Amino acid sequence: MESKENQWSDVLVKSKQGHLKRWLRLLLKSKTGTIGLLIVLLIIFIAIFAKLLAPHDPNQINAAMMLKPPAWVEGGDTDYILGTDNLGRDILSRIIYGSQISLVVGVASVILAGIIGIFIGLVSGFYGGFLDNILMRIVDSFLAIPTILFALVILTVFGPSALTLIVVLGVTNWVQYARLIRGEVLSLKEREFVRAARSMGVRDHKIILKHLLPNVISPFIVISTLSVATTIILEASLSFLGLGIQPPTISWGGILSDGRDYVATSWWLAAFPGLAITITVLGMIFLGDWLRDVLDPREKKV
Amino acid sequence: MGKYIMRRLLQIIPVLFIISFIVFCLVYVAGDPVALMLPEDASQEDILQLRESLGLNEPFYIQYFNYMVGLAQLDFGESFRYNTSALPIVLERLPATIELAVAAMIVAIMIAIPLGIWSATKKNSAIDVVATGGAVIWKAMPNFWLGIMLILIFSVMLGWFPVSGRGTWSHLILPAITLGTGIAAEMTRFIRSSMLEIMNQDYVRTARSKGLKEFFVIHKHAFRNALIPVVTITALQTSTVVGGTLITESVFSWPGLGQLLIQAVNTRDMAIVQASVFIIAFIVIAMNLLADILYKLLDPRITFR
Amino acid sequence: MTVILSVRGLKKYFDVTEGWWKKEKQYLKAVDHISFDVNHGETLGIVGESGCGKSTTGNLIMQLLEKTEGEIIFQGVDLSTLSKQQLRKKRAEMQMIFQDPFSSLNPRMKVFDIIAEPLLTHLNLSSEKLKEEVLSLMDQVGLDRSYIHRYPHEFSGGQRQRIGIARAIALQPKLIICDEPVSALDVSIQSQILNLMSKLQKELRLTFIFIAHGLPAVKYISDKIAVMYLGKIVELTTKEKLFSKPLHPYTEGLLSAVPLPDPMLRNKKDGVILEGDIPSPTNIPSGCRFHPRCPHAQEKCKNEEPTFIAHEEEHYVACHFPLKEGVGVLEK
Amino acid sequence: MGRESLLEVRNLKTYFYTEDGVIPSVDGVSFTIKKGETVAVVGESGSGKSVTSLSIMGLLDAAGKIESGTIIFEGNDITKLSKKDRRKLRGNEMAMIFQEPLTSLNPLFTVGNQISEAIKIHQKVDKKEAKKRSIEILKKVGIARAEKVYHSYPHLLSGGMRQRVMIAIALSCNPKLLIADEPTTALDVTIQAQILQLMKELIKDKQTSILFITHDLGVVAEMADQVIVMYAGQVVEYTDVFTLFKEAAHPYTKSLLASTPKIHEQTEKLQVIEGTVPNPNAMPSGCRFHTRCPYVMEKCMNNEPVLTNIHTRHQVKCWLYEEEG
Repeated sequence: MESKENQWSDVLVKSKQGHLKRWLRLLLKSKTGTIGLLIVLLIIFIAIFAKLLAPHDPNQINAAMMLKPPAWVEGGDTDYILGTDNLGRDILSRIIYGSQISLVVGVASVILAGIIGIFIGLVSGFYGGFLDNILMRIVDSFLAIPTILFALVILTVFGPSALTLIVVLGVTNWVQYARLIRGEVLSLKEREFVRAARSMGVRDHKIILKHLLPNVISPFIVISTLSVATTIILEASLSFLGLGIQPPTISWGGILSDGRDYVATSWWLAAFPGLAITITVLGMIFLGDWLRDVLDPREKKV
Repeated sequence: MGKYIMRRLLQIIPVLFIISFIVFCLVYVAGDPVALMLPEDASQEDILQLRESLGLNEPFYIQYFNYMVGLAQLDFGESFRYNTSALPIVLERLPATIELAVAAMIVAIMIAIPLGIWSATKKNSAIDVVATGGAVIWKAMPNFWLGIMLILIFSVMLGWFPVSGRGTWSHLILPAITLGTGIAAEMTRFIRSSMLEIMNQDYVRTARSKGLKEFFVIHKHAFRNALIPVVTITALQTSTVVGGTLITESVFSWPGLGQLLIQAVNTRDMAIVQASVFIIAFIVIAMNLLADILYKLLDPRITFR
Repeated sequence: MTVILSVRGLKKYFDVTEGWWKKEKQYLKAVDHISFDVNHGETLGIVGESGCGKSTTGNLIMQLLEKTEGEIIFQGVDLSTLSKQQLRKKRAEMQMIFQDPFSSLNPRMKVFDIIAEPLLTHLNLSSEKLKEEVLSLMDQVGLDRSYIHRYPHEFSGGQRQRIGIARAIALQPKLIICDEPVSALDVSIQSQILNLMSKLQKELRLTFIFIAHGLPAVKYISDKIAVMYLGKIVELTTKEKLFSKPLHPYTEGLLSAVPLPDPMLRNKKDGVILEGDIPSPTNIPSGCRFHPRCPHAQEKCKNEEPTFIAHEEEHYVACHFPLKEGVGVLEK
Repeated sequence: MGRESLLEVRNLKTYFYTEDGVIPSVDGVSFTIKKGETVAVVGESGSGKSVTSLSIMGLLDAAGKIESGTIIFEGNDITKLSKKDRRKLRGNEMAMIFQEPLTSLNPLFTVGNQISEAIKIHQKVDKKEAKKRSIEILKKVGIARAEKVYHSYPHLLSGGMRQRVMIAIALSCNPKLLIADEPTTALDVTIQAQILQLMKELIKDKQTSILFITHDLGVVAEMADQVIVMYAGQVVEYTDVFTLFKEAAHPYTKSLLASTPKIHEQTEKLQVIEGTVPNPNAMPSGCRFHTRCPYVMEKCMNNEPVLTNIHTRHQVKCWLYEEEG
């Protein structure tokens, strides 16, 4: 009987009581969770203080310093630790600056998708019926088109820019939130506390705000963390295809795309931005997995 | 069973409608293809004439109607780049994409199933740590970057496989591994967690209480049950796999739908874009339907309703 | 004694027709034409096994489900005639206590917010008055005042059920529907909750409808008991009559099936063990729906549905051949 | 009572190693089951009654470990057996039925497959023979259409039928010990009566011993020869069923009996046991029941009483009886 109460996150509740220590203890218990959080914090730090951290101007072209290998490779220059690209720009500085756009696009589009998805999921799940039917057919339609394809088409139409990218990724991602939240609402609706509220005569909007919304927040946080990770990859992929962030704005996908032609001779151009993406995404996944373990002992997969 | 499939097919109709509407809106907003279709020094008169003949001066709903009539006849318009109907061009590229996708799925399944079962049954063992760790790292790697690195190592440095193109088996290996291992990462994680969940079920305990050998407990009682969600998820991965081929094709210059599509996007050849989106959506929907039917066939508890 | 709730000919059919183009609809007849009255201040127990429709009945009375047919008259008003607004007001007069103490409280709300919710919904109290009210409710159900800012997961099942009870009595309702309120609790906790409920009933002059599958608890708390089988009430009478001289063969079988906590009575029980399974409510037997399991079934029972009538004073039964020598369990 | 003993559990301690620390679910439990005897273990949730049974079956999950103690089955300490030998006992010499008939059968295999599986392993017979025996045993557990049920999937059967199938599986190899973990709790009362009746009939002529785990005192009175009352991982009272219901000695047992509503008596007010079952990772010191005990004394708070004989075959773990013993 006791195990039954392990529904979504009794832990989050406790933290509200100021049990920060409990969170910290839970975090330290998980090695991957700690690593994940540290990576994510580090990337945020780098993005914020890019100006101070970058050793060079990332866009400064230096013909004398073209295609320098990393410092530890023969012919490398300690001034350019990770080497330079075909225009002599410092790869390290470019990667440091690239973190900004990755994070901004990743986080902003997930917030956008979350807002649309939560709203539609709540309404669809709570009211059901015809409205639900229509909304779910729309969700089906979006799911039938691969995200990257959909993003490609929209970017073609509206032209690539950071803002369109955010909107595009937000609009293509809302369906997964809508589905998740709707599913949660459907099961919450059958829980007795929601029936209790209805039997008391609590109004619909209060039920949604007080009983449903707070209970879908934890699954939302988990999936959002993982979603920022996949969105960062998606953004890089689009930039790699030349349809994402346009120069002179620096993005990891863009650096990779530039470096692709030089793979045969200068591997570091493509290798390091990819590594940066991998590490960032890894941190997000670790953090997300940990949050899922802590918030949802049922190990639900979305 | 027949009725169930019929009902599901009926459900697909509104979905196709919505997709067509979304695509139409995008094309409508994308605006005038005329500028791209005519030479730069074309006269104002030529432009007007072309617009008239393409029906671009009609109001939104008439255009939508015309477009739907075209769709009903599988007419996605003419590609101005190839000066021919778009559908045959798309269909011509399809086999290459399917070849890649199928090869990748085979790679994924061959890796994910044994790894997923092993790591679940030997939780926290060395195998588990390696498998789950590998899966997370693979999931974190951008697929196109993995492709590039594989080219760097196996084509450029070792010279084992061709850098790009399609034709022989050795052309297929790197792209299939790139895409397949990417899918395998997600699949391994999924199989592991569904195995873990099923190992805690009452009927697994019943099987043990009968004195069954652990091998049968795992492979007969647990895995058969875990297979149900796995099959479903695999079929539902179609969308991801197709999305993945777009990028993998671009990395390996694989002459499939993805390549065609990216060219079309860059040249704003909307007829090709539309046709590709439709074909892909259709494949995804068909696979999802297949997943549903498989799910119901595998699980005797579910009756066709 | 005044009647507070009358149920007349209440039906709830769920449509379970498979496929679209079948002309013949299939129904799950969860509740199939039941009628009863509840007097002010008394407890009506509703017992029955799974699929008998007892919980559906509770939800119908609470207007959590829409009825298919029939009337629910509460304090002289047919609830289906009320507007949404009027119904919301009426809800203050009837409340519910739920089965699962773990799912009946919102895990994100503190004890204070849970108990205050009905007050906030229906009354306009100042914050001090509200807090005072919540604290006195906590006293009434035996919850320590210091728990007011705790979350539900910090409590045991019994304590949670107390919170649920405090929430239910907050608006001083006339009628409380208790849907299996003790089934999920340990034996030693069950008795605490049952005692609390009968104490509150006396203090607040509450009327209870106590829905449960466990006969011992129902017997302890009820004045009258309705026995349900496959959507129908088969017998309705006072608890003394029901347990000493049941008229319906199903009631007799149900009573004799309960294992008595006294090993001396082990082989002395002369009741019958009912054969067979409970049929599915989607596929209800013809005639008397109990006839396939009834040891006394005759030809008439297979074809003709018995009516629910008063066999004696205050003793209603739906059976063609009510038992003359029904075997009860109550010691005289 | 000169019967041979089949199972002797001596000072069994089973602990669970969880992320929140070590939980002593079973803490020093001893009892004996004789051949043909039915022993009921009664207790509330968290009393350790299910864990005791899983320890005997060797079905503890990865977190659970038998810390110390011995389980002697037919003269051998089975805690010392290899995994393989342990497995050979399971389903053959000792079998188990579980609480949830709905989830205890594998949904993907037919009933026949799941019964004959056990027969095939332990009795080394071919498929045909296994099928024949399976259908026989299905008939024996009161399934009329045995042939049809043999070929059907579990989800098509009612809860009562599934529990009959579980009993059939458990009894398919004529085990010497049958462990029944709340076998009727999930069933409707009229179905429960059928299943209890069936179990009594099935063991009547075979010398099968039963370890019957339940929280329902009615079921105990109906089924048991001996009764073990467990509280917070320990045995607090151990005697025969008649003595228990007539002269229960431990305050916990007494209150439990008094707080159970009875349908065959007029009850005005139920006695209650105040407080709640203690949390297993914060057990009270001394006697574990002292926090809820109406007779609590100074001594109870810090010193743990031992299980002592107050009469022949009537053991109680309580300071109230210590001097007399």
